[in-house]
Amino acid sequence: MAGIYDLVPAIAALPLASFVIALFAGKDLPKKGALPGILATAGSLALSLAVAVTVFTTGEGFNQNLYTFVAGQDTFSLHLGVLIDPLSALMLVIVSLIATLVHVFSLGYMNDEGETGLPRYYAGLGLFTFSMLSFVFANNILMAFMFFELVGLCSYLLIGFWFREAGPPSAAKKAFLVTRFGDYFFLVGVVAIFATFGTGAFAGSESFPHLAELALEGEYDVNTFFGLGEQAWFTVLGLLVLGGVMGKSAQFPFHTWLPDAMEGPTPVSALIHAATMVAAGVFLVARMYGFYALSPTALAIIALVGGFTALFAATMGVVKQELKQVLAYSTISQYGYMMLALGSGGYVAAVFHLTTHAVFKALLFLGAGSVIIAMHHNENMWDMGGLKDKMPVTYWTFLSGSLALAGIVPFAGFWSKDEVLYEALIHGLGTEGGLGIVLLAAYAMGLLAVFFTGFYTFRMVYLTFHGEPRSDIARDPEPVRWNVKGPLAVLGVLAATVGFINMVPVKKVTGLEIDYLHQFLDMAPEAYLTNVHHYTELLETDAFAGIHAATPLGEVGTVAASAAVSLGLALAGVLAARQLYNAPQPVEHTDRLGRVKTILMHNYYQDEYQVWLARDVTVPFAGVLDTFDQGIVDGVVNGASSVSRTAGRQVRKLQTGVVTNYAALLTLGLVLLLAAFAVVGGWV
Amino acid sequence: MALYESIAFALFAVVTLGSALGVVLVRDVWHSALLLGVSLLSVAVHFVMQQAPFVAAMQVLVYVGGVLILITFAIMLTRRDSDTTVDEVGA
Amino acid sequence: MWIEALILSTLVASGIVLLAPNRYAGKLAAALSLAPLALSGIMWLNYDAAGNALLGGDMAYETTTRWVEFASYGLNWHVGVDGISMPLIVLTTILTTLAIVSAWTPIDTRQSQFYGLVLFLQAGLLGVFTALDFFVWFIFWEVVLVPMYFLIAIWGGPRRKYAAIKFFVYTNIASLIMFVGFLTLVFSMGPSVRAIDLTQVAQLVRTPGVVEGIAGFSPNTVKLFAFTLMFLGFAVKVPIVPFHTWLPDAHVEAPTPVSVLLAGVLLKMGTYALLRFNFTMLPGVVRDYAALIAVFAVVSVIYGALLALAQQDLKRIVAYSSISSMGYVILGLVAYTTHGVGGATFQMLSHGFISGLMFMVVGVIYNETHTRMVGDMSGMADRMPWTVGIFVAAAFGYMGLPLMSGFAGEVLVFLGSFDSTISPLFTAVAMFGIVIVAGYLLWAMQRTLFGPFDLETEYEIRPRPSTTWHRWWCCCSVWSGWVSTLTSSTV
Amino acid sequence: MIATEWYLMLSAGLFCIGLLGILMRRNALIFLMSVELMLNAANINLVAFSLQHGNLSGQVFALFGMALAAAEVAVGLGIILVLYRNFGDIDVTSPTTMRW
Amino acid sequence: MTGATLLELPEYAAVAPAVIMIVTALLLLVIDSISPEPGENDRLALNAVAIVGAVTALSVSAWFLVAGTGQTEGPISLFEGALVVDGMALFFSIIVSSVTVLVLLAGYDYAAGDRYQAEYQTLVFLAASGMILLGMANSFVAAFLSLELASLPSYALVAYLKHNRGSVEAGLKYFLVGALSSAVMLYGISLVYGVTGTFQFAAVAEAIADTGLVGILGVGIVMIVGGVAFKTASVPFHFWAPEAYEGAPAPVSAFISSASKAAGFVLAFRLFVTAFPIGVVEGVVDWTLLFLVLSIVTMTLGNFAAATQENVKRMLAYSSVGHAGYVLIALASVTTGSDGYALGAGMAHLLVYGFMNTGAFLFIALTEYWDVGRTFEDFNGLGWEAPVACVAMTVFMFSLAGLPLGGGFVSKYILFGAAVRSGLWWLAVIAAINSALSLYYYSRVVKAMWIDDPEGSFEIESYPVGIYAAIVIAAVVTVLLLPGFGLVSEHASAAASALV
Repeated sequence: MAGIYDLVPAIAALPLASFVIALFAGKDLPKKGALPGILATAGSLALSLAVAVTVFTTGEGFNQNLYTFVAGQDTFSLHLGVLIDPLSALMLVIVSLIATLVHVFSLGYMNDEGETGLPRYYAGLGLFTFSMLSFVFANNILMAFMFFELVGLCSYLLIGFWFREAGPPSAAKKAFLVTRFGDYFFLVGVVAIFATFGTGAFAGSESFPHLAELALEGEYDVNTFFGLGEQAWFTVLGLLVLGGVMGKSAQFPFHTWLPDAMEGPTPVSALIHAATMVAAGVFLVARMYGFYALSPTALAIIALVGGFTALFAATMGVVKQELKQVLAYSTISQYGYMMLALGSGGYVAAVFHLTTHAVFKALLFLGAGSVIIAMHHNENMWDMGGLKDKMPVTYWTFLSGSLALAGIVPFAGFWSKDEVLYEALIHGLGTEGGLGIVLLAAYAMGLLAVFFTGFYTFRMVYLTFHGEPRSDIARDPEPVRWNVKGPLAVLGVLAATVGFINMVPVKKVTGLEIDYLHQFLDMAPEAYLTNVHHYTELLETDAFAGIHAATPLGEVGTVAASAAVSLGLALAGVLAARQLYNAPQPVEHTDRLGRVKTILMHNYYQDEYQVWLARDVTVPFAGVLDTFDQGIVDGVVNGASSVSRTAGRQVRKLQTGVVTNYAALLTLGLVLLLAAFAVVGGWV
Repeated sequence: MALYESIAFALFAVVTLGSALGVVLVRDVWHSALLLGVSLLSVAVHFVMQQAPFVAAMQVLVYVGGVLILITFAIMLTRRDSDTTVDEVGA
Repeated sequence: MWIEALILSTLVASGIVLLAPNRYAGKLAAALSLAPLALSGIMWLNYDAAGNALLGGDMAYETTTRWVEFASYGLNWHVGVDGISMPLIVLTTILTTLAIVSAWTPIDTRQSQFYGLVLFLQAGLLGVFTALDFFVWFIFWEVVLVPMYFLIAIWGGPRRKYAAIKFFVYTNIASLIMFVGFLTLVFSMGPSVRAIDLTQVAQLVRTPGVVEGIAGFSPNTVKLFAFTLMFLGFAVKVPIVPFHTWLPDAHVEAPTPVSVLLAGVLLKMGTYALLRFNFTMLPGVVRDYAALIAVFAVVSVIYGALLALAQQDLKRIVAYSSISSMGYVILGLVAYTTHGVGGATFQMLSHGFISGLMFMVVGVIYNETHTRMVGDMSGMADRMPWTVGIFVAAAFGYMGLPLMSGFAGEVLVFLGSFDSTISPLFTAVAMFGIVIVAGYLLWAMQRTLFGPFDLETEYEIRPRPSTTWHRWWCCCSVWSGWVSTLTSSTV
Repeated sequence: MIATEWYLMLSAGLFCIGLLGILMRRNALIFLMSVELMLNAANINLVAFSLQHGNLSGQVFALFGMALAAAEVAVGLGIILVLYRNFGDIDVTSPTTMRW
Repeated sequence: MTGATLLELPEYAAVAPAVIMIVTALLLLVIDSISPEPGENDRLALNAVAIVGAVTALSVSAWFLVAGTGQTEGPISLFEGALVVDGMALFFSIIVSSVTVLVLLAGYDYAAGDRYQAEYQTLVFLAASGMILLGMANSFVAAFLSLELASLPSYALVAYLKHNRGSVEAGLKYFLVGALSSAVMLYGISLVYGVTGTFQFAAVAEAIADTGLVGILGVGIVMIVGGVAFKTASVPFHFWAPEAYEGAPAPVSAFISSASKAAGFVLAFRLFVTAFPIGVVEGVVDWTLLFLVLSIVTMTLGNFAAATQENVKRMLAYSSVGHAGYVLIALASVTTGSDGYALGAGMAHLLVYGFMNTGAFLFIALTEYWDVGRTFEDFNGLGWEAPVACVAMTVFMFSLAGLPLGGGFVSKYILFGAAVRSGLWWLAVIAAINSALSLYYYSRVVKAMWIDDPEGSFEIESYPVGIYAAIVIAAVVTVLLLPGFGLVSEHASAAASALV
């Protein structure tokens, strides 16, 4: 059924059209560009669903180059193309769904608030959606990189939307720069991949993951550089690409941009965190998972970075005062889980968590947006309280999202997070050597983060919605309209239910084949080599990753134990929060942390050292270079000129104006010439 | 014959060079001019000795009769009244 | 005769405008510059040549006439276009027209001379990109200096005279050194060369055994020597660090429309010539010393970018970033792979458009605020949204954002140079330029364009309806051409 | 017959004495006279070599040389006279309005 | 008139250019003696005769050159080989007479108030005839005589403004250095005669092939080089040049810096190629090395000294020294069995130089006429007052500097090419650096005229027709020599090839 696949480019083209319309005609449209955006994203959603259904029902995919923009002679060519397999189909649905809801929500958040510059806003959203969708269906890594970068651009434009204030432009700059720094490694990786394999294709027998696999098996020759062996070189490549992933997905130490990015409008935060920019990194690893599965080192680093980020970000979320800040750190933390899953061989788990997270994080951000509308853009949770009764729709949906985030059964987050931890555990136990230890360490950190997640999530819920109102605005919040509540409702329901698509523990316990997501992802056409069992095969080959599963308590026992531990920790966190903050007039308990609080409030001084690197190292260094340039390099040029002039002034002195001197010099010259040539000519 | 010739050459060579040196070295420009005449005339003698009587004649005519007179004239015209003997200071 | 018509129409236009009254000069020049624009457009459309003509590629619109007979040598009027020069010709005609239009507002004295000189400059540039006889080429190469000197020195900023003379003498000395280098190469071939026609010379030089020793040098030494001198000469024009210091001064002092042409087209002369001469004629030397040249390229990229980071003057920032961008071109050339050279060619184009646009936007801002210092203004986006929008677009183009032309050039250069004779480490280091460029452009934008509005100078900002055309220019430049990538990459 | 070498030496001596005068003296007239000595030195050579080579062209050239020397003196004296009129004396080192 | 009919002319008709010059000089004296106190009509008549005479000489030279006189049938040898008329002689005759035409045109206004205009013109013609004869000289006798014929009127011309201290000083210095140089040269000639027994260039070449008196010959050759160096204003015989060019009336400066220099070079070319072929005298005096040294020193000294001048005319004077250094490259680049490339390049450059340098000095004449002052600052803003003349001056300056606004570009670089061709690439590099430096000081004039703001206002009352005409003609020819360089180069290289 090629028909629907021919329309795939339209999924991205529709938001692009809305971008153009909003940019050039948005001013004259009734909702300043919102309507084309909603229509376009809705259209994209419909098409994406149709594509996903087609993939699901037929099990076929689509992998084709559509446009060659550089035709190489005697070398590789560069293409734009489409790859549709279950992974990208799923992601398309998620992205277009969230984008649609964000557009609708923006009506309430932006239009109703009377913001200026709305055409710019909707144009940005349109471009953002377009970039992300194109990124998702990219069939080669160069195209992926291109849209990956464009996503960064859009985030810049949208985070800096309120450019008349000081904060947003700075945050936008930071977001772009930090991710750009990561993208630098990504681009080196892309270039190196092309140089190594001569192709950047993701899927198929000519794709670079497969060629790498063949190369390791000794069936294919590739160029490696710097005298590295193939395995080592592939690890380097993987890590280079990982640089981009860590930048975009805000993994430690590139996470610093993300909390600042809260300066942007809240719907944009929702879009960035749930479905687009941040998700792009993780998606990229999943996209080329066949490549990572070849390198145990890369996997170990991914897992370690993921686990550490999950814990690290969660601890910082504990002390934040602004609603969106908490959510920001939770995002970092949750993407850490996904990385953990990917690193520990849990491909499906990662995608699953990506899916559920998209839903509940979008929900939470939109809910936060709703609260912010109500609070007249005051985001400090200590000024809130008691909103539960004033805005019930927001409260209940927000609660749904919070439960999902905290990982409380049966909300979406529970299922996915549980699977992530489970995968890390069994593979950590089953894998020999350093990788196994790393996975276990990462698992331990992830597990610990569960507690913190539960704690900060419900600290946020209690502070915001429970207790007594702590400010005048909180006592009389601004009402929100359908365009806010609608998206919240949709997402609230989804947050509670979307986890059912892949209830692995239930499957293990009951034996029912209800791991639909797993099956779906495994439906990728064999030729693409992107299906789950191929990945599993690669992971379990000792020559490649060599990851094995071990279930010391039996399959059911292990899954149950794992679920119980993580659920227990989550509940412990929730209860701790309830204990501390579920009071009519909660007080700050952070002081009890002592100096730890200072460190946490300063985010472990991560910003400080990065700013120091930029401002106190790079800029002064550039200043020194500038001095060098002006002084030495330019000095030589100017010096040559002044030397010439000085020489000229000296030469002039020869012409004394006294004719006797002329005669003397003339004679002297003649005598010198005579003497010299007498010697040369041998006259004597 | 050759001996007389040699003696004559030596003699006139001394005269030529000596008077030439005088031209260059004496302070008074008048004396210089006169010594120049001597030098040029002795050169004319050399010309005769080299079997170039016509050239020698021309030498006398052109130099002594023309050039020297011109120079004398110029000395008269450019000589300042105040210092009739010394017209320059130092060499 | 197309090329002759092209150059002649420009020259005639220059003459007419020089004699026109000041009041009409601007409009007249713009109108007259449409003729070469149209001609080059037609040439582009009917263009059926591809590849580097010196390497046996096709050539279009070629004419050859004997010009000078001298001793046993002949100099020919030989012009033609190939895959390398055609895009640059179009770039020149487009940028000239736009520069003329953008000069309407800022240039308010001696207009007829200004526009006349700009058109004269254009004639010289077109000649540089079409001439195929060395001497004819060299004439155009040098003639470009003359109008540029006047344009900077008469209509420039406060230190215009210093900048103009520096540009003038520095680039002139470079040209002469290059000239000696090329002639050494030509004369080392003895009697086999009877015309210093680039196509012939290129063929002969590449034929083994044709280059003989000269002045006691072995053939290989002669080649290396000629290469070095030519490289030095062109390095100044490009400019490659450390021969770049004329550029910031010239760019900063030149009036905006001239900066546009300077950055947009003049810098391309250097890389064009490097490609035509050094890299086409002496690939052996390039191979042997690729690493060294690559060091120059990489240093240009990083050093130029870091210097841009240290600047406070918007125009200086753009000027230094040009050095950085041209470093990529050198990198692509020295890699000497299909993608490398194609990318370098495309980077020339895209840098031409984007830096031109950047200069125009900075010029508009300067025109409105009478300052270019980063510290003197903030929040300009509040008062001049479209200009700022274009600034942002151009800046991102400069940063090499995908779907903008800067990306195509850079990424092709990277792809081409990573897997080539030079170490991939060079490429990897040079690529770090994309981070620094983002750093200083974003920093400058944040300080000047965004945040609360504030202006240190007392000038009022008037509403500017006339920047509308900038929009189209922006689209044209930023998106300039995945299509043309196709052609240029077949080089 | 006197060997040509002797005449060569004589002329060289005369030439050097003329040169010496030019270098030592500042009086324009002495300068002029010294030049005459140098020209005469050349003439001695020409006549001597003419005899040696047995052709007359040397003598002829010597005659031309004389004529030219005379003309040169004439022009020179004219210049010296205007010099005197403008600068008040005929010291060749006094006119230094133009230098460097 | 074709070459065939030309052959019907008697052979001695080939010296017609020089004869026309002399006849015109005499004619002018006659007219002057008829009317010693010239009125306006006489002035017109004088100038008309002078210009017609010079133009006739120019046309005849050009006609001969184009018709192939002394080229197709081999050089025409006259007066027992004392003079020879060939392509090179005619080529330089063209240079000299072109400069003469320009100088006379300018003199129409420049010497307008002068009672002794006829004398001035006569001197110019006599000097010009000497220069033309210098190009034809084929023996030392003729060479020395024409040299003096060219020099003596020049001394008088330089000191022509007898009430102007600068002019007199210049005349004195020119004369004194000139007299010394001619004595040196004559002595050198006498030594060469002593070795060879002949004055005939070709015979000299034959005679020195088997001589043992290398020492005397060597001293003679070096001393003759001294004479040539004086005429061409090359180091170390250049000392007269800055003062003479600065102090002389500007048209005279133009005349001696262009025509006289060219005449010096034509003598050098012919002398060293025919009388002292490098293949023969290499062991005695490697005069290519000699000229190489002189070339480097001359161009460097000239250009560096010019770079720091405040006075425009003096700057031009030094730059003229520098250009002598460039042309010396031609001699330095002559190699055994060379093909006329180097000499042809030198000749072509001298022709172009004749126009651009004359034009530049005539522009100075114009400013002297206007009395605007002599320094760079005095020229500030002149471009907007006298645009035509200043455009012309810009052309001259850039063409002299080697920018392609005029023929100077091509000729200069072909000349540099000659150095490279004979393996002297480093000489070319030195020349290149000098050339770039020259761009600096030439552009100062341009900068002053167009870019700097004037301090006061100019009081320009009239625009003299003659000087303007001369400047414009010079400028147009300079520009046209860029595309039309082929016309020049063909003859130059042919003439040079015929010589070697």
